[in-house]
Amino acid sequence: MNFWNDPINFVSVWLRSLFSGWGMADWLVNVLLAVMGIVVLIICAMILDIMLVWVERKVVARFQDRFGPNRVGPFGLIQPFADIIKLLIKEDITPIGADRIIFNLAPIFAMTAVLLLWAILPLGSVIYGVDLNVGVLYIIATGAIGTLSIIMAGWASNNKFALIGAFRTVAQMVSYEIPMLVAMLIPTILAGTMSVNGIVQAQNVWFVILSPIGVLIFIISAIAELGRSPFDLNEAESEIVAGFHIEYTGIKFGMFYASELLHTFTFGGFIATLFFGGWRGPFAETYPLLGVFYLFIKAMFFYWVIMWVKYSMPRIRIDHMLAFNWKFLTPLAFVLLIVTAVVDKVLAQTNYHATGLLLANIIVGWVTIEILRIHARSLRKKDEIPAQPSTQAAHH
Amino acid sequence: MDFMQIIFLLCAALILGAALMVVTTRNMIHAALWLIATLFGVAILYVLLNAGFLAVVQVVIYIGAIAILFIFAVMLTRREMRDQGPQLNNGWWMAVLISLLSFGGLFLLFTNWSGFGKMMVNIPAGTDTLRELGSALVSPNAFVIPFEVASVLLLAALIGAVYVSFRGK
Amino acid sequence: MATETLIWLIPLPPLLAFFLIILFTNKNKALSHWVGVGAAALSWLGSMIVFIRALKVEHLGQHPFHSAINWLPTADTWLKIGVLIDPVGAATLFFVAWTIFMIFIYSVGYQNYGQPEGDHDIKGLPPHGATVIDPNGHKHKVPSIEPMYSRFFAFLGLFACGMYTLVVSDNLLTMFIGWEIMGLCSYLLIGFWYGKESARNAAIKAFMTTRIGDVFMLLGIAFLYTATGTLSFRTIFSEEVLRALATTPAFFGFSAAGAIGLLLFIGTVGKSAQWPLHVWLPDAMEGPTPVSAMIHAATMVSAGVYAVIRMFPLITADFSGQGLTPTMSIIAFIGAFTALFAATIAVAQNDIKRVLAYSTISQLGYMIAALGIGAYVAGAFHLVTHAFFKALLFLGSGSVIHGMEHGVLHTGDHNTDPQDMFNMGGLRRKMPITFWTFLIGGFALSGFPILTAGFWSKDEILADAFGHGHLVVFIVLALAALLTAFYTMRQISLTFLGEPRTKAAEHAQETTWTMTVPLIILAVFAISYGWVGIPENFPIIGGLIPNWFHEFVGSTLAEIPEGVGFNIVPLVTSLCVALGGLFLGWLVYHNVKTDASDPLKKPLGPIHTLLKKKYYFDEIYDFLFVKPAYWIAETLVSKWMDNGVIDGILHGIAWVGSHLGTLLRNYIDAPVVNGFGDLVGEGTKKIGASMRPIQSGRIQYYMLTSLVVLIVVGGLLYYLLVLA
Amino acid sequence: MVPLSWYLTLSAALFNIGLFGVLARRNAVAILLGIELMLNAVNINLVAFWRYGDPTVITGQVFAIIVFAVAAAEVAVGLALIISVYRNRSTVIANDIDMLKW
Repeated sequence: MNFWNDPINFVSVWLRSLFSGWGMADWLVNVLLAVMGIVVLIICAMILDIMLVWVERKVVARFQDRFGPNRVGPFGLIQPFADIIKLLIKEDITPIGADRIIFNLAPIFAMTAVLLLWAILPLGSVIYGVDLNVGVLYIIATGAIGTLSIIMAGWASNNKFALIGAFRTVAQMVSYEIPMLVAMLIPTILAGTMSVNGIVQAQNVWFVILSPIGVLIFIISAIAELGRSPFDLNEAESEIVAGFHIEYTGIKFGMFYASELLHTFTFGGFIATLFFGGWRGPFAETYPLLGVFYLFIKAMFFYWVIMWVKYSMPRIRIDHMLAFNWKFLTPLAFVLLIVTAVVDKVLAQTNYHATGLLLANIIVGWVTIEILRIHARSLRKKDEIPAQPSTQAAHH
Repeated sequence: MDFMQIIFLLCAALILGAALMVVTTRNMIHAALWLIATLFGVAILYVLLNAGFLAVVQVVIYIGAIAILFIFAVMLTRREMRDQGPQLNNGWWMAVLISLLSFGGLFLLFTNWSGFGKMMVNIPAGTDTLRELGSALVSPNAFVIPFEVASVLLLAALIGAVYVSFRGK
Repeated sequence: MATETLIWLIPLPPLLAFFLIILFTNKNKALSHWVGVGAAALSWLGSMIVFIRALKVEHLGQHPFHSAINWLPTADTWLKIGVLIDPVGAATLFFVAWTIFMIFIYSVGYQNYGQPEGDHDIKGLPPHGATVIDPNGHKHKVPSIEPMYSRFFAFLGLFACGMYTLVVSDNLLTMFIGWEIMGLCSYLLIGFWYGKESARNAAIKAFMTTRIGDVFMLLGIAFLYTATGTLSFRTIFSEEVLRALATTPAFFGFSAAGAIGLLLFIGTVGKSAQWPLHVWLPDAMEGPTPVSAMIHAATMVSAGVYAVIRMFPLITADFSGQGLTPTMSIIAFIGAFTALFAATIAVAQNDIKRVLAYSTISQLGYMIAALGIGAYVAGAFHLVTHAFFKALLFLGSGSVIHGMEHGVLHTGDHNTDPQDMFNMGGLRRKMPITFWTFLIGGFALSGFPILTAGFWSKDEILADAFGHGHLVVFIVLALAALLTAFYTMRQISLTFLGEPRTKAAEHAQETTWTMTVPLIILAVFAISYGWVGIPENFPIIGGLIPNWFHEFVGSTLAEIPEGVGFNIVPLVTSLCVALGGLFLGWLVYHNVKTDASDPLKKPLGPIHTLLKKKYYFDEIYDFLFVKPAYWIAETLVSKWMDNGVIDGILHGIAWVGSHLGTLLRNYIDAPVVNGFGDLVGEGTKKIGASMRPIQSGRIQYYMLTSLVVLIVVGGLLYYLLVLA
Repeated sequence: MVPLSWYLTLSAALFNIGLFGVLARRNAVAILLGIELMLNAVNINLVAFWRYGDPTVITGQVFAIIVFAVAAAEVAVGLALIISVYRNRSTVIANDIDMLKW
């Protein structure tokens, strides 16, 4: 076996022989290798994160018909490093009355939550941290940690706006976890496993074709989970200044910022992995590094989609946000789950499996749209009823 | 003293320490956070026991839902940041006594039990415990009834909680 | 429709009318009387159909129309009720239907339908008239409509229902039911103007008096039922039952048949106002005139006689042909006596309706006497004829009174009694139709020879009485007939002949067609109905018309009674008494001047007063029964028995009880029971108070306690189970 | 390797710490925290017994999951109660919430 077919294993075998050659204990070698792998992965992620800052700024500039960073280095490529330096040398303020420990722990947790996700993200056929057999749940679990970080931040800042932001975040995340989980169960059902890599393996047909609506639900709830516009209520600048990270400065703020960007990208990656065949592509089996490339492309694409949504949609009201989740998204997700499960069972081992699922999704979608239309019509009717000014006056 | 034992001892220390902090710390938010720490430790224990699914579920449910709820409750039931005044009531020494007694009792019982010093057996190859768990939860001749009952219980709790804490318009 | 079904249906329409009017239409007078009259017409139509079909049947007596259904389950058999139309029933049905129908129509006019509401009429009093203003501004007082017009028709309907039930029923029970319904209705109708004291009393009197008879009748029915186990006529009248009844002795030498017959007959005495229970009938005149006609001519009193006719086979069960049985002789005696007795009273009455009332009594006496001597057909015949002409007379008198009232209202002097014959006179010119019809009725009543119905029926009775050699009865009845003719003529002449004696009489005027038409119709019957019963062997005209009635009605009995052979004596007698009586009456009363007292006063003297006072019967009864009854009720029962004895006992018991209670309370309840209860209560309270601190309401202490217990117990158990 | 005894001891200790919390803390929320600790101790036991017994019989994990469900329900209702009590009496001190006596 050569490097190109199985790079990680190749490297690990080499290192293992090296270390044991130095006369280390086995378990020590394992630990060392694990640590090295983690470190490498984290470093890659961080560097990518730094680049993401640039991407973000460029894209938003384009969306807003500007140039964006273009002074420092070619295309302003060096700009993010300048930003980081700036953040690092800023004064690190901890507000009086803040709960110091928690205040400092929060951004670390935020970053951790994102990095933990990378542990199960399969970059290539054989390139992944661990192949957890409960990967899908794991994603939610890390989301929980993200939530925790935000609420810690919000509470520890000893600041109203921060607290409100935290509350909002928690409400939002706890609610949107549900449709997200349900949406992730669809690929689980289709693939018959919860391990993310297994799901990728199973995607001879991209699951987006088998369950387009599932994809939509997942993307929407992912955006909410990330707390990006139109669901960026936790840092609604116009209402609660900056929400949970209002009191943060310097690198702590930077960590929140970075974690958000990386989180977004990661979720792009997961969208790609769960529904768009992950690292699969021509020759990805034989040359895993190609798979990494494919995944990067797809993830970038969805990162860009999320940005697109963010910069083209206004923020929605909190009650609307919750109502949208509880009254529309969750029921739809459950219906879709049930339909998918049934159809999948019925049509298993037939040639109509894919088409049947697609049809089922189309029908579900159509019905949903019909229901929404009827509802909207009735609402409009209610509004059209003319209000008598006299009674109005009487009321006021 | 092998690797497993070290890890076990570490997270046992984490668990017990955090738990002690939970029951003793003055600041309720800290208590909640310490609880989270404990739960993490327990999750790690699950992993050590090859119950990965439970570990993840532990994190999702306990940390992602329950602990968050606790923090909420603490925030909603306080006036200012710090909790001053004693957090233990007058009968705390009694409580200590009882706890120690019962611990002693339990330990006594354990020690007199034959299977106390039992060692871990290897999971036979080719048994996917996760798959088994899943099928056990939904197979009629296993635990489908308790499972459904639990779900109903959850629904009831949900409705009850909403009703209890609903502030009429 | 099958005849039986039809018969079933006959009593229904009036009943429905009753409920309809009472429940729904009573607000609307016109609708009410249409319902009433319509119902009467339906029943009339049904009756006529039944009658005609009955005529068509050969030997109706042997196979009458009869149908019965199970009604009450009695032990192992059923008490059947049903309908029966045999010849007698048919004949009765005929006149009942006609008279009732006529009376309904008549009532419309009599209760002043179409007149304005009275000025100050109130319910329960006769209408006092209303003032109308004619185009040229003159005020007129005109009769006003009866305030309780609808109610009147409702009651009439119920009454008619009762009568029809009685006639068509095939057993004593339903017959008795109809009988009682009529009793109730007569009470209601006599007391129709309950505002008047006299009306109230009359109603109560009638009810109580007839009640006496009814009780006995019920006894008779019970006796019959116990004796035979059935109440159905046909089974009772079967040979063997009758013989059995005739042979079984009852009491005082009566056979069972006789005893039952007697008891039933007493019921009749009450209903048909025979002496000594006649007193209610004259007072019953308090009711509106159609009611009088209804009760005294058409229905109730006839019902009494009808009952006797029905029971005739039973009464005569042990009648061998000569020598009356005790029952029959009693019946004959009472009948004859009543006939004479009532006639004598009638002579001295001035109230036009009272005269008729007493004449009714005496005529009923006639019938009863006839039946008593076994003259079955004659009795039935007289019943029918009498029904017609007496109805005619009552309605006529009603018409007269109406006319008089009109006059009274017109002149407006309210102290002239419109019913007193001495206030009338010369009405023949004012109200010709009434006059002629009344004349016909009167002549029929007094048995004007050949022409009128009354003659034939009376003559037959007399002939029977003479023929069977009951001379006493014959003479008495002859006397009664004489008196009848006399007071009838007196009435006619006082009312219609001579000159008007009062302003009211001068301004009296003919009544509306609704009243006169019935008069005319009834007058026709009053004349013609007699001709169906002319004996064949009557000189000259005998046999011109076959004696249909005799054949027809006679066929009801097992063996058709022989018509008595012709004898000149009774014929002459009846001729004499009738014509003589009429002549005398005319002679005495044909011109009585204004404010003249009764010409008979002087010659008779105290006797006249006696008669006028009706032999003081009311007073005697008042003294004998009413006063004692009051005394018993108030003094004996109420004051002595009730207040004295019973209350005394009760008070004693109460006294003892209360004292005993006090004793128990003070010496047992308070110290022992309460003490115990308080002890328990207080004890519980104390214990609770001492226990209270344990329940601190603090979960943690609870938990602590429970855990302590748990650990202790657990340790103990462990020690016992494992270590030991 | 780790013997079962360690797990049992650990869970017993955890359980009693939770018990202490339940008994001694004044704050009602803290009492609930203690209960959570006890539940976790129980879960540890369940899973340990599963693992050290026959791993192919999954009962222990199932029980653990059901305990999760119960815990979630208990927390939801308990906290709701506490919050509504706080609204009415503006206290969460367990000893002050003693309306339920005679």
